[in-house]
Amino acid sequence: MIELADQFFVLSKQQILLLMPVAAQPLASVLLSIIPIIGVFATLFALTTVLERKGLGRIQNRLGPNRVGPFGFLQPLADGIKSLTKEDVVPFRTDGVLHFLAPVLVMVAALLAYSVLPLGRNMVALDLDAGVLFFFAVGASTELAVFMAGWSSRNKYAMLGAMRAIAQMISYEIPLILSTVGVLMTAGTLSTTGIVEAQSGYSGLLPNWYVLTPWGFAGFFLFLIAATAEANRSPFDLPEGESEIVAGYFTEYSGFKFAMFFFGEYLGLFAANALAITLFLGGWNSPLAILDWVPSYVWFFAKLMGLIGLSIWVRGTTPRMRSDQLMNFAWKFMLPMSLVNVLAAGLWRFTGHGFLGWFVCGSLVAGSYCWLGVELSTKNSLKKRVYRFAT
Amino acid sequence: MLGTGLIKGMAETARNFVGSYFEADRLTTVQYPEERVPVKEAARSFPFLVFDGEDPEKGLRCVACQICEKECPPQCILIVKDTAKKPDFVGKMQFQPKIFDIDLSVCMSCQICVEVCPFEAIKMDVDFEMSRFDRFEGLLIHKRELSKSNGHFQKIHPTDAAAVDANLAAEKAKAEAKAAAEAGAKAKAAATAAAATIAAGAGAAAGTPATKPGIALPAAPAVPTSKPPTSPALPLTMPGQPTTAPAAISFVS
Amino acid sequence: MNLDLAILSLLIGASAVAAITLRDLVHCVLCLAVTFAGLAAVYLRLGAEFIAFSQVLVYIGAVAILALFVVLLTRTGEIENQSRFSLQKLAPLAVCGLVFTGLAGAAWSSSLRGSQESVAASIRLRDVGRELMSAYVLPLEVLGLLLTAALIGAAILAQTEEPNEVENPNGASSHPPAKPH
Amino acid sequence: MLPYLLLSSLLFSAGLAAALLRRNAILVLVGIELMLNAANLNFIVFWKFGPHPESMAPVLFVLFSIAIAAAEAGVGLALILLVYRHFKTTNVDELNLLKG
Repeated sequence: MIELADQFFVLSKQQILLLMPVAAQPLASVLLSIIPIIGVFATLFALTTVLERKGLGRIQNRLGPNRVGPFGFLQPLADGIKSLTKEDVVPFRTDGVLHFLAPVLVMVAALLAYSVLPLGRNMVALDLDAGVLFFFAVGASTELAVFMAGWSSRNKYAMLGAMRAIAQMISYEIPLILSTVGVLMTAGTLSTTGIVEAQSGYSGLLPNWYVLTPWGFAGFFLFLIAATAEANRSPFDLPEGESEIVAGYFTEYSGFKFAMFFFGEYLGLFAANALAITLFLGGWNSPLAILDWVPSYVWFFAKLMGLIGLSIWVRGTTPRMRSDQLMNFAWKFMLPMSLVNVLAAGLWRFTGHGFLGWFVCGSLVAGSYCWLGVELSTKNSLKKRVYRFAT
Repeated sequence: MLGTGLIKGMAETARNFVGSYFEADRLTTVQYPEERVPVKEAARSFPFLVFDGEDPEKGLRCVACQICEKECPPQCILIVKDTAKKPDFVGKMQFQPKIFDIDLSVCMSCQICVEVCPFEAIKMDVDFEMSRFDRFEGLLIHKRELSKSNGHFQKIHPTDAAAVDANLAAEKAKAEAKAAAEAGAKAKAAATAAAATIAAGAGAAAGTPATKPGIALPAAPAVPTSKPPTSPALPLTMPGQPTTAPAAISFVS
Repeated sequence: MNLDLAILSLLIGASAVAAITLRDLVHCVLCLAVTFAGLAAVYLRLGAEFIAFSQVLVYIGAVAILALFVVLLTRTGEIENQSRFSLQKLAPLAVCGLVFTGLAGAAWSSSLRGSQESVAASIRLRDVGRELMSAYVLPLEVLGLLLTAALIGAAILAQTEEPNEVENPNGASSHPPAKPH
Repeated sequence: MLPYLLLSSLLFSAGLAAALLRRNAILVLVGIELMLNAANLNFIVFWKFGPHPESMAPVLFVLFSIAIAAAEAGVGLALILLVYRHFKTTNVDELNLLKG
């Protein structure tokens, strides 16, 4: 029974496939993997937009949207209808093809990333041997889409936004990838399912998740910070800083194309969070041995909702960074920390998983964190501004 | 340092988040169409024309002098004089506007028309829910729609309205005193045989203003000067009464 | 010959030709990115997943973006003013044609021409890692050194020169006026 | 394997044409990248169709080649940037001075 509940979607896919003629089976198998992913994550996107607005509202002592449908939960539907029926304004001088392709490419890249994310036990669309690499390769092509959007708009704000976004994405891609290296080293595989399986089981009461190791803990937060920067979310949302450059690279997009950018951005965020779950939070594994009967996908989506909630919370808290702070943070803090983290993960392999390992790796990570933090915050703190011309 | 500031900030936002569910007075927003913040007395949106009494045509204070039309910086007012005259609140024959249009898409709510109007005929409204489906014709407001009663003015701007009413009453009293004095002088000068015809004419002149209950005009010009101060008693009581939210504005469904 | 390979070849060939003939440099680089993506698809088709993903990550994610940045920074995105055709170009074109015929002829006469795809040839990442850490560890280290040197070198090269080192003071308009010394 | 080889020779000659014909330094670099890619494709094709598919050497060679190409592109583009700053042009025909 528990087994059936856990494998319900896998088994039902197999049953549906058996009903199909043999010739149609490969195509049907692909479609049966793709359509649920798109459907589920589109729904999650809709839910997240309204939850985010309500959450941000509560953080700012407001109510948030509460008009459309019960408690405002049909708001995304209304927004969707609005963006579908809006006029699609394309400025006169735009580079037509690129202007059209950019939002498509953003969405395609974001959706492709889901093909290697295990959503539950045996629930992965494409179990690649190099799954994590595939994820990052697909993520890298988003930069090109952003450039296309910014450049083809023939708009200075769009161009500036695109340049900021690309500079930020390239800078944060390095700590993003380096922070996963520890996990890849320890799990010994690049396959996402392999990494999740390496984290199954329990040592004592606690699960064998990588976040519960000193290097994994640091790596998890490094990954989350870098993923937030990759997804252009607050506090790293200066590519679309509306007080400076209108809306960044999608200034010249309206109607459904704008909605596609929006959708792609959220899909990227979900994908990054899902990868964080896969790499550090044990994927579909349950946190306690006695809760093993809960279906695996429930755990996955519970963790995903938790991380989405965290990102909403962070967005509601942090102010936007300045451009030089952003770059300094990436190159002077994130990069050294992730390198130290790789070293700590290597040491963890040899010091054993007991007290010694905790002491050595923990003090290495915490020490470098404190040292870097003190160093950066004292040496590069803002001095009293000296004006050359104004008195 | 070392991320403690971030943690402090996140604790603060978490407190706000949780608190907004339990402490109602944390919420700063008002659920607009159902609840409304009472309109402040100093609020102003767009101009309207004041009329006395019941009939917006007869009681309109505007005399089509076109000062506001000339003074309006964005030139959103269009006035066309009517050839026919009508008596104003003191009974003097005055012009009236045949057409009085204000283009709300042009109006910038500067209140200059109100400042320059010598007849207290144009005032600022507080109504802000003026969205229309038609961008051009819909926002061109005509005389009929612009005319609002003095009672409305008293309701939205009680202090101003009281001052205006007192002014007008004083003016009217002065005019009446003058008229009475003139009538008395005429009566003295003229033969007693003509007195009956004068009284009849005065009665006819007072016939129109007598229908205006807002100012409660004295019935006849023969009334002594001691009486007018009692007549604007009704407007003078206004300022004390509705300084708090006017009941009709905050209608909670 | 398979249909998917035909489509892929057409895409790669067309985008490669577009990349070298288009007048707008940004279009050229974007077409180059399409070529890289098509080649990654070919690698996938040949069972070299790891290479395909590396190709996308490095070429599209880094090289193409870098080239775009340089195109924008050098303001050469404007149309090159050169004549469409001249006799001077004939010799290089002939050389290219000769190279193509030579290579194609070599491929045609290759003894491996008729050989089938081997099913055994597939990359297992574990093997790649093991090879890199055993037989190829020295090249790997040298490569690491090279990449570090390239990073530092590129950073130094692209660094803005100090205002007093620039011969043409107009070039340093973004800096505050140099102090008299 | 013939179509793959033809494709790679097409890519190589296209890259060569770009390097020889185009005046812009960036496009010359683009041509060089195309040629490198053609070589990489050949490696993979000969690995897949050749007599020793169990060997990892071609794959690793391509991996190293990609990494070197990245370094080359980085340094090359930085050089182009420097040349542009100095001469205000990236046209390779106009860069005919040996003095700095």
